[in-house]
Amino acid sequence: MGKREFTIHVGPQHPALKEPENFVFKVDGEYVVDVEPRIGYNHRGIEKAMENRTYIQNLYIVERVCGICSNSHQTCYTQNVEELLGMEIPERAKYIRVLLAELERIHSHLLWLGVAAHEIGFDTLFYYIWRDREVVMDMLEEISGNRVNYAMPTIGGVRRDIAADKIPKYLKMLDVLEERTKFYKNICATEKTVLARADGVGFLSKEDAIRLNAVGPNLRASGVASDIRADSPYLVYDEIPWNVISYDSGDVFANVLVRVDETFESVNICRYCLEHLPDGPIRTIFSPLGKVPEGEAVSLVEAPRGELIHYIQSRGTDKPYRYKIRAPTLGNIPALCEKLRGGYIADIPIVLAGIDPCFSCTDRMVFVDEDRDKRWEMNGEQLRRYGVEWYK
Amino acid sequence: MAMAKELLKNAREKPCTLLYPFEKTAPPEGLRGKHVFVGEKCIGCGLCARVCPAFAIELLGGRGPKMSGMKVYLGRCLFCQQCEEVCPTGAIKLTTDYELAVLKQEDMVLVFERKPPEAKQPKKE
Amino acid sequence: MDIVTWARTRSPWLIHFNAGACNACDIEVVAAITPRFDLERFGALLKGSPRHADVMVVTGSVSRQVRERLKRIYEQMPEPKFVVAVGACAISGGVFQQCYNVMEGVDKVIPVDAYIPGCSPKPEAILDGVVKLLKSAGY
Amino acid sequence: MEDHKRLIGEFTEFLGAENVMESKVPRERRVFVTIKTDKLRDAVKYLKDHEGLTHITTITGIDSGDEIEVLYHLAKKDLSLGLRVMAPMEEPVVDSIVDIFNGAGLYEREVHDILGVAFEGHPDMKRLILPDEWPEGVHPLLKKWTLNKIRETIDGKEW
Amino acid sequence: MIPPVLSSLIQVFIFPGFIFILSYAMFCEWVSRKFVARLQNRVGPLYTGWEGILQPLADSIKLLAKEDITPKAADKFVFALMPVAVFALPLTAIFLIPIQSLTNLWGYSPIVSFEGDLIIVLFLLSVIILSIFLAGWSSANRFGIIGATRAALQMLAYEIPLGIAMIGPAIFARSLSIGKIVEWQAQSMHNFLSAPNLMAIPVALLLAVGFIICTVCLLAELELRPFDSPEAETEIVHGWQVEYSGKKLGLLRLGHDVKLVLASALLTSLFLGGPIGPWPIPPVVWFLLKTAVCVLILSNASALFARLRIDQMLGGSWRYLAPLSILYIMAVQIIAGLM
Ligand code: SF4
Ligand code: SF4
Ligand code: SF4
Ligand code: SF4
Ligand code: SF4
Ligand code: SF4
Ligand code: SF4
Ligand code: SF4
Repeated sequence: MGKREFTIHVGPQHPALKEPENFVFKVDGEYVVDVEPRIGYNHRGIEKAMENRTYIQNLYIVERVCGICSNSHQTCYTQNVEELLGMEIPERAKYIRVLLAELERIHSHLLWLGVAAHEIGFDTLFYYIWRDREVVMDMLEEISGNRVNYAMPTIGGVRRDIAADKIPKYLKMLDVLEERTKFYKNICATEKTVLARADGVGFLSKEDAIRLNAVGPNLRASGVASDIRADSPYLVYDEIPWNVISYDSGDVFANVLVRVDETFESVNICRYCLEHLPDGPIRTIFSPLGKVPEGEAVSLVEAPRGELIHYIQSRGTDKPYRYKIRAPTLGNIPALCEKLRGGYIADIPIVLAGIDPCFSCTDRMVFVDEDRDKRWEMNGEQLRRYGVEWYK
Repeated sequence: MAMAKELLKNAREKPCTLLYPFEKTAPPEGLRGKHVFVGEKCIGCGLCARVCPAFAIELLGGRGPKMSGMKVYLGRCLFCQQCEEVCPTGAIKLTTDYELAVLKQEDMVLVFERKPPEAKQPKKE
Repeated sequence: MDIVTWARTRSPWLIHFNAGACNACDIEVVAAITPRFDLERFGALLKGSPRHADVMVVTGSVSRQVRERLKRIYEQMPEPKFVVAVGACAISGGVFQQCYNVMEGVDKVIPVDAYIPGCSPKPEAILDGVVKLLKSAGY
Repeated sequence: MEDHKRLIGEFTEFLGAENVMESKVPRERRVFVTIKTDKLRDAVKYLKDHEGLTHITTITGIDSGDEIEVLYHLAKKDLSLGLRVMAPMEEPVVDSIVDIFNGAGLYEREVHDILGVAFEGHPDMKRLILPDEWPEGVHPLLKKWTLNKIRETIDGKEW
Repeated sequence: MIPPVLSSLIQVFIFPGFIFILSYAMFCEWVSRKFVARLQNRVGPLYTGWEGILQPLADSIKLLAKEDITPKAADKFVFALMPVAVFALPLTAIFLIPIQSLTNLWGYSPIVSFEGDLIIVLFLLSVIILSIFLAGWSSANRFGIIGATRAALQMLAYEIPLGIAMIGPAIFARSLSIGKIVEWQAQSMHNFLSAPNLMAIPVALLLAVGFIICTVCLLAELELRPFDSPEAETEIVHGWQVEYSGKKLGLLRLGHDVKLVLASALLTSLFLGGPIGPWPIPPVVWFLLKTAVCVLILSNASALFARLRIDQMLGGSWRYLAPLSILYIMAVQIIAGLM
């Protein structure tokens, strides 16, 4: 087949999607033979920048590693700094952080579901889901003052309180979300054209998922019930009743189910937080120009897309000595490549989207003719670009 | 079938589209938008410029009593509200004005004047 | 007003380019086409191919890796064409100013016709920017 | 905590006390150990096969002055273990563990990009995150490459 | 009385020819966009004319006034010619469909008509796909080529069921002329109303089946969801159209709109009685009403489904659509024989 294989670069440019990546596919007819990722289009040098900024400034740069998991990154960062400071944050702040984290998960999962629908060409479903996602966006905007970069966690607690008189309204909004999510679960499970595109597509076995160190919903869709919130509880996840979701079939359909069911869990966690919000202050004071004692710490958070790790090393100044971030999507790339091998070209977008909408930049491709060793541009080769997690 | 039913339902209902910019809804309270500055309150400590993560605040004339005003570069600002949070006197604040689009870079710079407290004058933007 | 200007300002087809954004601006741009905000009211459609587009919506701080692509895509768009920079990153580099891998602003690479500050701007703010751009073009 | 101490004890015994330079348990579910660089592969294999640390979260590289620390974050359900080795600044070389942890390939490439650490035995040490036209030898996370110096080198201008 | 030459010119260029069809095509695009938007709980085009009704016009003018880029690698001649073909062919086909006679308010006749014009329409439909294939292929862009190939593959799958489904009414009418088929429908409707007869039930049922098969095939012909993989945006960025810009893209879009009208007109003429109806309204009004309904049906389907993968489309077509259409044609033969 050697001669008939040609290489496609799939780069990103998706309105609905975001992170840029470039994958080189070797394809044979309509099948994918091999995949090789090239990331870094989005590499901005965040880790270096963090070494040059104060702890308070870093709060906002870390939030912008990613606009979708922004709250997870901030939570992870503040936990690290608080551990080095030996600071215990108020209970109420912990509940508010959990609430934000779960609202973010709902927004992210719905976003993902919409993008997945768009990828299989189901724009109507995409529009419905994004319309209903506005409910959670409104809630986040009202709580934090911005729709995506909430800037809520700060070193020592959270920056804004939840007004008691708004709680009944929020609870009602959660009911709406729950009901709509039920509807979408039903659609995904019954619509023939959706099933045809998701069922059995992008399979990843449990063994491979573990071997390739997959994380997050992607791992749970392959039958491994692993979730940082349960395995290594932070904030108050050990006080709140909730379940880890996992499905065994390892395909895109399982990914859908895991995310939908997690949305239900998140709605319940949010309800619990709103109903059991302890009284008290929301933050302890950290001076905006403060220094952090020497030491190192690792902080783990379950972001919507899976395990997020931050590592900090401080040398006692007002700036971190080294800050390391690894966002979940990077961890999923080896597993993703495995999922793509042997599939159809037409399934590339949905499988890519399946691990995370972080990049569904799949619609732009550059073709490379390996026989003649020449690269020609597609129309587009506009391809773009981006890179990802790398945000940093 | 569920999908077909939903389509029917939506065909009967009014679209949920907001007719922005022809009909505007009030932004939620607490939205983080454009800055205001109260020149009489500012003590020129420069904290706001120091903590700003996006280097969006520039003190004119240096810190302390020399400070004659400030520039805020909206094109850099993250609307994080950290400046408001650190300001010891509440001289700088964010409003809920979010319609900031412009056609030229220069239009994104807010220039504020600082009035020493004795000469009380209305704030300027 | 002549008919061509009329047609042009009523039919701004967009192409969205992520030049190293944090995703937040991107999802807000996408949100602007969803039912709540529905950019199609203005005749705007989101297109995948630069050949079809009139307005390029750029988000993100323009990392070195995408600089050339950004230029190439811009060149592929047929005249007349417009560029809208969405978010602090695309305007000035925003929080990523002074990072070693960013260009600090789209206008360092290609000409920009409208700026939408914010981090990230609300979908309404994006609509506001698009409308201001159309007005300046003779809407 | 007890379990973490037991793990460190057995691990030290396996590797030999002279090869384990430091170990600490800063809090529940966190362990850091520093070992001799040439024992890396033995240590990783042992931890994976005997302690069930089957997940590699990431690899962090740190420029700590005269040496480069390479910190492997291995994990299992309730433990995140930082396994640290040191590589000399002049010629940083560490053994690759891609054959033990298949998922480590990208992380090793990343550390190579940003700090210039060579991973011996990595099948495909290509550039991962830096731009194609990035100059060879500029490893941005080395402390000697300050932001200004990087800018000067790649753009010929300063801030 | 208008002199015959003038009257033919009017027929070809103004009504019910060129200008009428074009405006109607744009109207249909607007209807379809508004309707889909409504189903999606949005408002769709709104500020261009009343409720955005001039939107397709604005799009077209804008595209015509835009810079037109021909990629270096493209085959320039074919690349430039194909948009014209994609636009002109469906227009030609519409001339074969009876809409309204100029001289008689209650009369209807196609601009051109002859025995066997149904076959010509079928043939034109295939040639349109062929032009699409060449359009994509000549752009020398991989996406374009993949899209072109998919379009051709799809045609292989739906062409036979489409042909068979369209022949059904022809067998009943015992004529391959669209005009005659319309007359037959008028006649049988009239007969049925004056003397109800059980035979009409199987005939009506069969026509309904034919209508469904035909609709499905036309969705594929029009590259509407769920059969839009030749221009799948998420996979191959508008497929075969990817390199087109400016005027050529404008022509392609107009061609698509005209195709939409052609498809609805075919459905109307073959299964819904064409430009005639139970109440005395001029035929053109009937025609417009019925085609608008068909446009709604087609756009509803495209809002309701997700895109099928090309292999799923092919498999499904051979496994279900083709056998179904063969069963259908056998039943038509039997019933028509009994009559
Ligand atoms: S189909 Fe392509 S161009 Fe369209 S929204 Fe998706 S990624 Fe963007
Ligand atoms: S995985 Fe990374 S890029 Fe994706 S949403 Fe999370 S932080 Fe953002
Ligand atoms: S981090 Fe993940 S999502 Fe982001 S670009 Fe890389 S692979 Fe894609
Ligand atoms: S985290 Fe990523 S983006 Fe940041 S310095 Fe490291 S490799 Fe570069
Ligand atoms: S708060 Fe004011 S006085 Fe204190 S260090 Fe800052 S600028 Fe100086
Ligand atoms: S809101 Fe944030 S980014 Fe903007 S000026 Fe204030 S501190 Fe700076
Ligand atoms: S605005 Fe506030 S923080 Fe800034 S200089 Fe004035 S008093 Fe200080
Ligand atoms: S402007 Fe802000 S929200 Fe937008 S991409 Fe940049 S960091 Fe993200």
